[in-house]
Amino acid sequence: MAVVLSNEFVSRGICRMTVAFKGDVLPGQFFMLRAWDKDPLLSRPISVHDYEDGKLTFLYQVVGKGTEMLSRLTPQSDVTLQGPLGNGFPRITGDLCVVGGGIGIAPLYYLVKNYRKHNPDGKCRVYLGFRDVAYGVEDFEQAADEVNLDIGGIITDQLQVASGEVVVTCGPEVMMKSVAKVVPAENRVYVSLEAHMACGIGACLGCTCATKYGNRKVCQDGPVFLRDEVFYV
Amino acid sequence: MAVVLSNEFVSRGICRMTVAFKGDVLPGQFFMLRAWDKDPLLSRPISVHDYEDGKLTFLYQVVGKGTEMLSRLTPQSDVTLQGPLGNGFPRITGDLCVVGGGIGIAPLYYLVKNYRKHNPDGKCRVYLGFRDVAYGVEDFEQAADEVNLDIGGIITDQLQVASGEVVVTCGPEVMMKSVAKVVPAENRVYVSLEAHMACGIGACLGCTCATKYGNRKVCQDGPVFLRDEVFYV
Amino acid sequence: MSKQLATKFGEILFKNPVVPASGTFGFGREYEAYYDLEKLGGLCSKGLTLEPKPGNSGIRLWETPAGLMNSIGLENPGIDAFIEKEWPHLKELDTVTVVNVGGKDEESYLQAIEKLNAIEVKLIELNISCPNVKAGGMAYGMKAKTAGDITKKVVKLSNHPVMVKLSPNGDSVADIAKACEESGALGISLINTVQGMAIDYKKKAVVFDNLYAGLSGPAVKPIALRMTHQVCQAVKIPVMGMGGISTWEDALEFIMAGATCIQVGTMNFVNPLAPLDIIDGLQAYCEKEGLANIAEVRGIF
Amino acid sequence: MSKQLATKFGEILFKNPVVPASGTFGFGREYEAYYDLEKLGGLCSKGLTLEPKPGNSGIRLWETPAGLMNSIGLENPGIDAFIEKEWPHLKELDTVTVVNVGGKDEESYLQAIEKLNAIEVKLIELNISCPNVKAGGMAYGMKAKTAGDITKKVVKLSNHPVMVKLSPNGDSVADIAKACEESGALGISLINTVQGMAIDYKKKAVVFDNLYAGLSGPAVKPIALRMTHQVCQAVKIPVMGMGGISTWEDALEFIMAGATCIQVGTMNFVNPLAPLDIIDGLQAYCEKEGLANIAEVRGIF
Ligand SMILES: Cc1cc2nc3c(=O)[nH]c(=O)nc-3n(C[C@H](O)[C@H](O)[C@H](O)COP(=O)(O)OP(=O)(O)OC[C@H]3O[C@@H](n4cnc5c(N)ncnc54)[C@H](O)[C@@H]3O)c2cc1C
Ligand SMILES: Cc1cc2nc3c(=O)[nH]c(=O)nc-3n(C[C@H](O)[C@H](O)[C@H](O)COP(=O)(O)OP(=O)(O)OC[C@H]3O[C@@H](n4cnc5c(N)ncnc54)[C@H](O)[C@@H]3O)c2cc1C
Ligand SMILES: Cc1cc2nc3c(=O)[nH]c(=O)nc-3n(C[C@H](O)[C@H](O)[C@H](O)COP(=O)(O)O)c2cc1C
Ligand SMILES: Cc1cc2nc3c(=O)[nH]c(=O)nc-3n(C[C@H](O)[C@H](O)[C@H](O)COP(=O)(O)O)c2cc1C
Ligand code: FES
Ligand code: FES
Repeated sequence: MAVVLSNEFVSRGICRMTVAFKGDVLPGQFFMLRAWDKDPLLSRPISVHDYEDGKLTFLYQVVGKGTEMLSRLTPQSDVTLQGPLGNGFPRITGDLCVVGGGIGIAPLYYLVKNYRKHNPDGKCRVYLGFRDVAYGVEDFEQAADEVNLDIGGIITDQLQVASGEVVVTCGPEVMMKSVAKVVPAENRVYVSLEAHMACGIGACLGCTCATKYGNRKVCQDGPVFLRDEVFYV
Repeated sequence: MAVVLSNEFVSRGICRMTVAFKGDVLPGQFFMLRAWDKDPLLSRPISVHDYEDGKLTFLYQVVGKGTEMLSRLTPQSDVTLQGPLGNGFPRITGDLCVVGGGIGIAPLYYLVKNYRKHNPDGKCRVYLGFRDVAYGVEDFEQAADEVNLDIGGIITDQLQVASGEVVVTCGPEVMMKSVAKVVPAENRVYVSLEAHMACGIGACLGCTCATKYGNRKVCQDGPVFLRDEVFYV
Repeated sequence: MSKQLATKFGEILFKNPVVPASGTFGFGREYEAYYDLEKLGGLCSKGLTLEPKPGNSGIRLWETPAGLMNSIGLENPGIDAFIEKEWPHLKELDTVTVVNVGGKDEESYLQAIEKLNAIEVKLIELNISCPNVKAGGMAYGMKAKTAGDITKKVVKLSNHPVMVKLSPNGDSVADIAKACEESGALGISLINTVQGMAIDYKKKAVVFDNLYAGLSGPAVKPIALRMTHQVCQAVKIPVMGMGGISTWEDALEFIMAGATCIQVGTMNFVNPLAPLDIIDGLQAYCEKEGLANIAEVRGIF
Repeated sequence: MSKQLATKFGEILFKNPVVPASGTFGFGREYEAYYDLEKLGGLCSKGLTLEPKPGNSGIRLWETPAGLMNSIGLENPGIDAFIEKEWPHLKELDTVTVVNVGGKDEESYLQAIEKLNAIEVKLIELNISCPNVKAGGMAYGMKAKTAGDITKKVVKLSNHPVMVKLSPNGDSVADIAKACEESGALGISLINTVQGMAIDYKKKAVVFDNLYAGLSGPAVKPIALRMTHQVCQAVKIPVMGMGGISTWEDALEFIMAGATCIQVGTMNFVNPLAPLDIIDGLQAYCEKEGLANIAEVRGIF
């Protein structure tokens, strides 16, 4: 049980919720959230958008019943959190190039912030693509060296990856596949996957994805995978 | 859809909710209430406790999921009402003796108030029995000529019915049966029944009770019946 | 009449494919206070038997997660009283009144059917699937053989088209549906309620006097959708699908699975306007998708 | 060990009657982060097959009202890998590890069973009821005859007691249970998931690559409770009941219906501590009611 500190719409259909939480939280990890009895039955996986000073932030899109119920939580109300879950992004040491599409930007902000903290001299470039309205861009502008924005177009059209940059992408599957395609083979590319989840901890095998090395669980072995592991080539 | 005007606990586990409603509402009628999507599935039958100036009041006991959810409604929130349903109490002209037990007092207050309005010269006596804590008693004291209270005992022990009085009772089945037993055969006795209900309007046959005249639907033909109709003798 | 929703079930024309289900709609009168019944594609009567039936004793309704259990036990006024008191009103309605018929043995089914020959019923729904009466119809509905036998006799005797309502509690529904088709049924409807049990642990007692009861509502939808699909794959006659339909999206899924019409049961209790909301939703869907008729998305799997 | 909850299932002693269900608990490790597995009466392994299986493609989970559909398709590392990697850990636990075994044909069942003879399993759960694999166990579980046949062969070959897990999708569960009892099963467990279907109307597509999938969770509880009762009435061997159990009250109802142990499946996903909450609730109930052992309320109907 955690207490909601704030929960507000930051754009149409996009909510940012901050809750009180103490623990070790890595970029790319996620929590299973619920704030209802048994309707809907399952908890909802939501990535860590930010974590600092005991304040855990989620950025989520209202798409169905669960996220709709989350969006109606008021400050001081309770939300049940299970997590942090998953492995998150690996610690990145070289230069970083981040490509986010739509609500896929959610886990990338904490990644960028954390990268900046551990790599004061590293270069961090960000590409953000949105269908119609942009959100969260200022946060990235503060944390990254360069932010490229695209609205209504195809973000990979402008994507230019420098040699040696590590690329991290999260967004619609088509976008991630296209990023995986355009980025030269020599660059390391990490993708953050989604799958329907029941347990979130590796017990149900509901979130399996096929990889080079056989089945992997998105929740426990991911949600972050190397591009070529998951055949995104 | 109706708007909640107020909703407060008046005693332990007992809530009084007032909602805005316009219509003709008779004492003894009830509404089907819901303030949730599909969990629980069915609406909850709750009697009219009071109705005046577009303000409809319910007095209800929190016993399970539905009433618990009702009790958490805050002013200005919406509640879905279907009703008024059922026939309610007949217009009473002679003297009135009302016997309520526990939350069974809910429909009796509006009855007494209404009786007073239409029978300025009639005599109205009230017996109220509670297991441990009394509630709502003052309201009855204002509306009736005499209020007899019992806490922790058996209300029918003190019940004395005058010749010609019409008796109306609502409460636990054992209490109503015992009222039906001790009141002389010459007095008319009305009982207000409960039954699990799905539709509330006579379509599902889930609330049937056996009567002298065959099956009757508590929702549509009742909830008020004559003592001898329902074999409460 | 909506061009997009008009639906032929065999030779019978329904304004739209939405039909309140038997036992959840009385004889329609109660819902007339809420809307004009002529907006409906059709409606099913409460299950009728030859003789009046008082139904089951004890608690008859019990809520379950996303479901409702009932043990009404076919309480009904009997065919004669129906013909005398309800039919004159129903027959005037410009909608398809489906008459649901139950029975305790062959004799009682056939006598009931014979009596119905006297009135102009457009469609009979032969209930061989009520789980709530001991000597009741479900016995017939559990096996293909018995379902086929009773169907054949009823079809032969009846002046009206007969749709057989199947139980989800017996042998493979597809086999039973095929047997009914071969026996001359004009259509199939399914599912009736799923047999379940409820216990009141506080009272250390079984909830229903009749021990088991019938489960309906959203909880059973995935099961009902699967069975509807199985039956639609197995037979050529039209199917009315039901079981847990609560929104137009649910209704559409049953149609995509192959149902010609759909019935709405338990949801009438949750929202008395549910059938209308479903009709409106399907209409809007057809318009949005540019369908000339809802049939374009029927049975697409 | 709690005196009130200690439960004998045949000759096997369970600390308490609460056992996480196969396929919802991995091999236990994931839940070790949440609590000490030795608090459990037992636990069931993910369904194992002779060979490793990758499971089904496509979407594997779909939520329904108060329910969950899954089409995992018995993804598992195979018996050998289980014995090598999971068993060393599991066998050290002071709780009853039940090994769930599936198969695609008689041969594969028997070879798997034979391999398990090499380890000290306390109880095998023979899964003849998985609805999610085409050439899978459910074929055996649909009819009393085939269920009895495979049970007989497995019991004969196995060094360990065998409990047979029944499907709710076939012929009368009571008949199937009786056939398994006659064939030497030590116990029965039920229900496996109920076959259902899901359609994504927006995509005009069936959700699961495998067309149908298995429904579990609170939605199926009334059905599971009824079947558990039917089986408990039909056989003398002990029964593990399951299907939609989410609270200790639910568990108690299954016990009152006759179940010796109960399994908790889907609820592990909703609340990882569900089995412990159920154990605590049952313990408190025994104390409040002054029961010397929970058996006093078992099978009271
Ligand atoms: C590891 C992970 C991290 C995620 N992080 C975020 C995030 O930070 N912000 C955000 O907005 N969304 C995130 N998502 C997606 C989010 O989980 C879904 O949008 C959400 O579950 C939808 O629930 P709903 O009840 O509103 O929608 P419904 O469509 O009603 O949900 C029905 C069912 O489908 C599942 N489901 C629906 N969409 C998805 C999806 N895209 N991925 C997985 N399951 C889905 C639900 O969990 C539920 O079980 C993440 C998903 C995963 C797997
Ligand atoms: C005509 C009528 C008028 C009523 N008026 C009042 C009133 O004014 N104040 C009040 O406190 N209560 C009243 N009740 C009882 C009230 O309906 C129940 O207490 C309420 O439905 C319980 O719902 P729950 O979800 O809190 O409890 P749960 O026990 O979780 O409900 C489970 C199911 O059982 C049904 N149920 C449980 N108890 C009863 C009951 N006593 N009668 C009928 N159905 C029940 C519920 O409706 C629901 O379907 C009335 C009942 C009827 C039939
Ligand atoms: C209270 C109630 C009474 C019912 N009575 C009948 C009946 O008389 N005859 C019949 O064929 N089906 C009867 N049914 C079954 C419904 O017609 C329908 O098949 C079932 O409820 C599944 O649909 P649903 O989930 O939409 O309710 C009844 C169902 C309920 C809930
Ligand atoms: C994701 C998932 C995987 C399952 N895998 C198996 C399995 O491998 N073997 C098996 O016998 N049952 C399996 N089951 C069925 C459960 O063990 C149980 O019988 C069923 O889910 C009903 O119980 P519940 O409603 O408590 O979940 C699985 C169920 C789920 C939800
Ligand atoms: S969500 Fe259960 S294994 Fe990943
Ligand atoms: S509640 Fe449906 S008939 Fe009375």
